Amino acid sequence: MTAPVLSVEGLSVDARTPQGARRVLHEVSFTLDAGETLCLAGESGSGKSVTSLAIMRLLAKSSLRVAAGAIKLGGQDLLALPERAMRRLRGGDVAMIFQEPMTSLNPVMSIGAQLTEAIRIHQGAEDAPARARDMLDAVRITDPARRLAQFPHELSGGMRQRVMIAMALSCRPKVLIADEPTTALDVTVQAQILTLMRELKGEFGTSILLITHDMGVVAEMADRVAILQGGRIIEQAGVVPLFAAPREDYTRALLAAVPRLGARAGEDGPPRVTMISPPPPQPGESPVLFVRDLSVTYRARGGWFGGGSVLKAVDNVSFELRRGRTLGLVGESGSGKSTTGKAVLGLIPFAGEVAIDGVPIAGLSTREMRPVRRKAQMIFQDPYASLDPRMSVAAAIAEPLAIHGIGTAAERRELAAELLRRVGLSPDHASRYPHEFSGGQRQRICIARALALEPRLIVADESVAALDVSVRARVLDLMLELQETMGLAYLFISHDMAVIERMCHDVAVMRAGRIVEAGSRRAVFEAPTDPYTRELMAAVPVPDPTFRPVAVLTPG
Amino acid sequence: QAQGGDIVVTYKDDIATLDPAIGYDWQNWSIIKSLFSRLMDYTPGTPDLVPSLAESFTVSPDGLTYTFKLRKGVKFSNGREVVPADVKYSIERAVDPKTQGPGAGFFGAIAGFDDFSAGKATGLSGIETPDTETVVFKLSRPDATFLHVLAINFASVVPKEAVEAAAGDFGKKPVGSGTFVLKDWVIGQKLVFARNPDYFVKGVPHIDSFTIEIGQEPLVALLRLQKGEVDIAGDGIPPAKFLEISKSPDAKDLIVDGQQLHTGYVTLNTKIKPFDNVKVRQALNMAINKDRLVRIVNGRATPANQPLPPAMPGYDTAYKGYAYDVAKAKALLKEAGYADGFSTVLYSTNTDPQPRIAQAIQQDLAAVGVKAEIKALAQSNVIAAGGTEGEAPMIWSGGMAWIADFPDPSNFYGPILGCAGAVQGGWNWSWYCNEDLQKRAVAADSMSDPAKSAERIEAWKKVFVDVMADAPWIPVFNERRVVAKSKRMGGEPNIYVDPTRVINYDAIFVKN
Amino acid sequence: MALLLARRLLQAALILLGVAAITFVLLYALPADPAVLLAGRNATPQTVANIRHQLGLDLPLPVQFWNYIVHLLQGDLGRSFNQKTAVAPLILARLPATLTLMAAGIAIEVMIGLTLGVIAAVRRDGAIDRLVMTLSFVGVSTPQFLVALLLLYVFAATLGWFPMSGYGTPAHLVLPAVTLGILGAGWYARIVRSAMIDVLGQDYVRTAHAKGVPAARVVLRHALPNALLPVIAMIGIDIGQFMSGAVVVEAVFGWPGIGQLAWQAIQQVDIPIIMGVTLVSALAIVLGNLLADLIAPFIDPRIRAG
Amino acid sequence: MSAGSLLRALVRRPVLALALAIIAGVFACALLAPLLAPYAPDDQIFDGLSLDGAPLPPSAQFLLGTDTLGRDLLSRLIYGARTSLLIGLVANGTAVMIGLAVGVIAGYFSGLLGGVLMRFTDLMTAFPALLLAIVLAALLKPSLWIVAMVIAMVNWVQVARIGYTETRSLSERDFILAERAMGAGNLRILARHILPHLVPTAIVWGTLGIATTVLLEATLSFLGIGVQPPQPSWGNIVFESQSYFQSAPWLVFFPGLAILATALSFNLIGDALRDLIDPTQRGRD
Ligand SMILES: Nc1ncnc2c1ncn2[C@@H]1O[C@H](COP(=O)(O)OP(=O)(O)OP(=O)(O)O)[C@@H](O)[C@H]1O
Ligand SMILES: Nc1ncnc2c1ncn2[C@@H]1O[C@H](COP(=O)(O)OP(=O)(O)OP(=O)(O)O)[C@@H](O)[C@H]1O
Ligand SMILES: [Mg+2]
Ligand SMILES: [Mg+2]
Ligand code: NI
Repeated sequence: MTAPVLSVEGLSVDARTPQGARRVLHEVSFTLDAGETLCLAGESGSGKSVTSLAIMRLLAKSSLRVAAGAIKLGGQDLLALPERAMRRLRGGDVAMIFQEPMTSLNPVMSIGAQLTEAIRIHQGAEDAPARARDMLDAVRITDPARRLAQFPHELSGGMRQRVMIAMALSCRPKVLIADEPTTALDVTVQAQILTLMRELKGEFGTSILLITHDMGVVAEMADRVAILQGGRIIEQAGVVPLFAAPREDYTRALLAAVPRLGARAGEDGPPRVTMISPPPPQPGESPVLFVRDLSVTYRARGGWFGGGSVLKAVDNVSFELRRGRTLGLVGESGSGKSTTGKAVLGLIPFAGEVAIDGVPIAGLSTREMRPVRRKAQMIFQDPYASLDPRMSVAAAIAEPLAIHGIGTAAERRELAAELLRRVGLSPDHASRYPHEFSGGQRQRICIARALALEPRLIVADESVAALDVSVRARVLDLMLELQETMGLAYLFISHDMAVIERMCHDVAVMRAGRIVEAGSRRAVFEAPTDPYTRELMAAVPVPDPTFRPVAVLTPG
Repeated sequence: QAQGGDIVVTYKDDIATLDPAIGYDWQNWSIIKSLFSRLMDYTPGTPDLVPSLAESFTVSPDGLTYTFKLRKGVKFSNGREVVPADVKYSIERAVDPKTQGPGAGFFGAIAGFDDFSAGKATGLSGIETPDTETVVFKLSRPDATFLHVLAINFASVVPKEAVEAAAGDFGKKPVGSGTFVLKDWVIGQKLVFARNPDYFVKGVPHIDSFTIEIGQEPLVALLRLQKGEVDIAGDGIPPAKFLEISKSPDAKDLIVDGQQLHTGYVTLNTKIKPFDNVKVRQALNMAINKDRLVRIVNGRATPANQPLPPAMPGYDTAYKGYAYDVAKAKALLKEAGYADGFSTVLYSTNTDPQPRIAQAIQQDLAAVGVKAEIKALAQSNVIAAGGTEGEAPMIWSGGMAWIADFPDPSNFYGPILGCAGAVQGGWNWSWYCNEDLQKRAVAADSMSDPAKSAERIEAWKKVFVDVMADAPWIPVFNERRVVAKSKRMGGEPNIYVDPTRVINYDAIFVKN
Repeated sequence: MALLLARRLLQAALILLGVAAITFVLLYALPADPAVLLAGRNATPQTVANIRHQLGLDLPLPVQFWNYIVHLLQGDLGRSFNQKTAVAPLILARLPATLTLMAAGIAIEVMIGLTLGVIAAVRRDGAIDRLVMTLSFVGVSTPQFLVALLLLYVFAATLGWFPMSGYGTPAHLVLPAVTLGILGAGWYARIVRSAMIDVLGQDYVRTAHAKGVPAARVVLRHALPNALLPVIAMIGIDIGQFMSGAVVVEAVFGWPGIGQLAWQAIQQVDIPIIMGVTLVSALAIVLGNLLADLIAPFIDPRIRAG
Repeated sequence: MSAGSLLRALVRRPVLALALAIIAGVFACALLAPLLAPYAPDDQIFDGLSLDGAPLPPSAQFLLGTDTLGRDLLSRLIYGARTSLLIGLVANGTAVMIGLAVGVIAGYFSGLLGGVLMRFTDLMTAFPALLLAIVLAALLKPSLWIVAMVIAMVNWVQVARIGYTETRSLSERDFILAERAMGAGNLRILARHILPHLVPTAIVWGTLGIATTVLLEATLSFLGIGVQPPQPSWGNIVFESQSYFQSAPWLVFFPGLAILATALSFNLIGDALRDLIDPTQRGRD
């Protein structure tokens, strides 16, 4: 075996806090060999990004500091280099791609300017524009000559990430660090980008340090894996052995929590998590949610005199949802899932027919809506954003009761404590504020709040997307349990096919505001008829390294 | 006296207009004097009337007909000769309501005035031009001040064709037959005046040109004057600089100090309680420490005890007025039923030093138990308050005070103490109207026979002394005008503080 | 784009109309009667009435306003009560002076403010940053008239480096422009700093660093253009500040601009001039905002598309 | 963040500590003026003027000298602190209240009402502020309260803009949507969930604005339309004496310094408060 291209030895990083230094990386060591892909995996906050930034020497000077260790690139210790020399290496020998393609490109510089800049700096080449065009070609961007003159906002997310890759590879770096390069992208686009990276690795002979929290991506991309937890590398192994026989409990838990698409193949509905038997469907009962020909149009805001363009975000959507059942709404970003969710609760103006528990809500005033609101609640994607940061947890949970004037203050407090217990939190937490909780706990608080009015319908919009896999599994189980005990109906919005598979009885696939395919989950997942649904299913990474898809490349 | 020289004069505010029928502030007053000529004028530095555009004149024994012979060969700066019709035109223009001139009222004695100003006639029937060198004025009543009236700016002679050519902008494009001609006017910056080579008196004026620079803070102007960049600081010496300059070694060369026809006074509104009570008014007259006020203006004034300034004919040197006496003032107030004093409001303009003087007055009033709240407002607002019945109990007149239009005591009575001024929008801010005195004033003004001049002055003297018995004013002081000029400027003080024209551009000169 | 421009122009016109209406109502509620002031001390009530009639002051207020607007649309700002001449030429004659002053002041504030703001942002939380920020606060906390008087006293009266007052040469411009610039520079330094700090924390700046772009180039080429947007949005507000500052500064330095004109007019209740100056200032502010809207697309391609 | 830790954080920076001390001093002057001032503020002391009427320079008898009416400058400055602070607090408090009300209503009800309010705010932005103040001050015969109201009328615009933007972004936040999903009415959302979030903004503008207000009062006084004499305010003290900056520099220097120091201190504190209680800096971790 040849010497490693990159080796990190005993890297420790301290964060400066008002309370003094706090160590966020503890003696992290690993090596990256030529032509190898090493995945750095771990949950949020485990230190993945800090590691990668430390290698690039781009840690925020004011708050983070390397305390000990060495980072060797081809025998040179990067940490000892003067800034000037380090700058020559950056983008030349080590290049980096970041998580957010939307914000990682300079909005006021053309694609061409940004691409050629890297080439000029490191190679001073006169033919930079030509090389830039070649690079765009290499990352499969159509019509590269035109793209060079365009600006980032004129490109889609996937195209931007391709540009980032082109930029990173333009100087043929020995090492490419990719920090969650596909997390912000739709699954279909993610699949394309991952494939592209695999191909380019061969073409350019680059070693890749890939950072991700998605074990599916790990399985698909990695040669070797290093698992980070709390700033320490707890396990390092080849990808196949790691998935087959994880050594550490934590790794095992991580792997177990990953929802696998197809895990529930051949079964109807979600798994049972309690002893309670599902309520028998009552024939005459009206659906909890009835939607027919729902359309929502957004009007782009334009000055004083109206104007502006009109966007049909939801287009003639119809479905119904019965007691104790879950309808999954899937689709790529911007397909109108959230808009549908808000419209059925009457939170935005819509056209068409919506009835909650038999009551048509079109045209109701705030006052008239109030009784309906008791029956239908919503849980949002970001548990932090949906809690008023200035309200204690108890107050937040009691808020819906207060709004509807239910009970005395003391009774409400009691009920809030009860609800906290119900979602698995200690009632002692009641007087704390949202920022004192972790993401998973916050989402539980949101659920408790949604339950306070004992609703019949809950719209859950990407309710677990922001959570780490292990936490996510627990929250999903909680939701299932509540469904079984209370007979709740969920409208479950997600772009994550595996989660949908686990949660839903029925599924509707949305694309550009329309439902392209709907039916029982089993029917849709096991025998998709719409080509888009099929593409969606195929794009989901499988958390199994022995099963690597042979992707069909579709140019961006 | 030396001839030649170009001098620089500064002012803070814009020159509003140079139209003699309209211009009526102390800034353009002296400039208009020099741009135009009138039938009558004054010997520089004195209140003595002399014929100017007129070669000679006669007055009929009944005082109702004035006949003037024009000087021959006088030319407007546009080259045309001045003829009697120009005189008639100019005065009719000043009276014509369409002109919106502020001086129309001065010509009230000319026959046909009422019809013309009411729009019932197209001209003044009382002005006749029988031939190419004669102008005859027919008056509807005797007016002892009529010759003065013909010397004020509103009587300046202008060429009709130039007025019409300017199409309403004559004030910016003046054409006259005075000592100077307007050469250049850069709006907001400067005006350049050059001597009129064709002026009908040889050797007048003395300087070749003067440039008026606008927008100069008085303080800055003074600093520049000390450096020799400016020759006359038109706005005078601000209080802040006065002591410094007057004590400096070259004060003698820089400062000219002259009497002006001006009195600073406090009006006591006779229509507002408790000033309707003469005892209260008299008491307040005794409450003011005028010596201290004079000190606050750095001694640039002399305490006053009557409306007329000392330089004005009719000033009564024997009259002693109300002496400063706090005890007596309190006693009088007690007599009037205000033993505990009262609260009132004292208006003043808001430019230094007026608010300070008002505050000093306020302190003196407090000493006799009168609590006066001060309202220091923009001048226009004070004038508005004064002219509104029942609005302003007391007004300190500083900054807006009466400066005589012409050196005759009648000018100090009608608008500011007479019944005619005690109307909405009038200038009689005491709202004082004594019918008896009013009759005596009219009678005095009818004594137009020059022979009776002394008798007339005596009559006026008594009127003003009797006014003081009613005490509608507190005369405070007679301010001297202090002008700062550069060392090279020559001439007696009285041509820098000319009683009839402030700065006499015709008479000042540059020393060699 | 053309449509956007047309809409913005219409908006601007409506704002100007609103400003005109408010000023009009305010001014005609003033206690001072211009006719009385014009008529002078010897005037008979008849004369005052005549003048009031001729100025149209005896008409009902809405009629007066209507007349005013009609004339305004013909570019006629009316005639000055006091100077007895058309207002428009008076303002036009003084406008170059104010514009020169404003241009110089803006140049100074932008130069100083931009430089200091960028330096402070780059050296964030360091000694230089503290110093710059404290200085900028001193700048915005010092009363303008005090700065004016101080500069006048030190550099003109005592040292004699600059003329004390007047207009014409570049030397005359220095002190008033600096007076105006100091205040603005303080604001700009703060705005630029916070915008820069914001931008420097953006992902694309990190991308640039990761490409190996030299630090100076990252700041000037990558970060600065992005930080300029909020600065440009300030133009309109800035012009408003200048118009207010001009009243004080022009008075102290004898600068023959419209600030001085306005001040004189206020003293004399010369309503047409006050109206005119207010409208011209409002126009300047509105144009400034318009300018900001027009410049922004050149800097930010995202707006260009919209 | 507790008040105590806030105070500690403020005090850690020496410049801020100084600013706090200055403000405390100014407040002390305002509250205890009768105790602190050696003379009555409007007492025109006979010995306070030289024989030819000039103000006296600082001396043992008059620590900061006398003004042009022979009044003790120190006493006037101490009493002036009262006026200036009062105007600062009242004018600015009013401005912040009006501004927030307009901004919040316009931001929350983005329909016709909001549109109209914001257009009105636009209009006021286009109005040259000082000119407006001057016209208003001329219109309403000046007194302390009128001056305060005039300043409020001019200063609320900026607060309204900030309040508007913040309310807009708050209204788009999920927890507001959540409130609506729960059935909360507008009033409740405004009062319980929007306004509390604007408190930091109000505090920051409350302090930053005092600086502007003190300056504006001084400028109005400089133009002669501020607080009426003989009531001293720092602005009108400078105004009365501005032309003496050469012959009696102390008359301009000391009040100028008072204005500068106070404005600077309020600015520094407001800025530090903004850093410390800016909602974007909070929570999340
Ligand atoms: N600039 C910083 N200042 C202080 N602490 C920091 C800073 N950046 C990161 N940290 C801390 O370092 C730890 C590791 O953060 P890091 O960003 O590397 O996590 P991560 O594994 O990339 O998580 P994620 O999956 O959410 O991106 C966290 O506890 C975080 O709070
Ligand atoms: N408030 C809004 N104003 C205008 N357009 C909007 C608004 N909200 C959403 N849209 C547009 O409506 C379309 C549907 O958006 P929606 O948020 O429903 O998508 P989504 O399926 O929830 O996507 P994601 O998975 O990214 O959450 C998108 O094109 C979006 O840009
Ligand atoms: Mg990360
Ligand atoms: Mg969504
Ligand atoms: Ni007309």
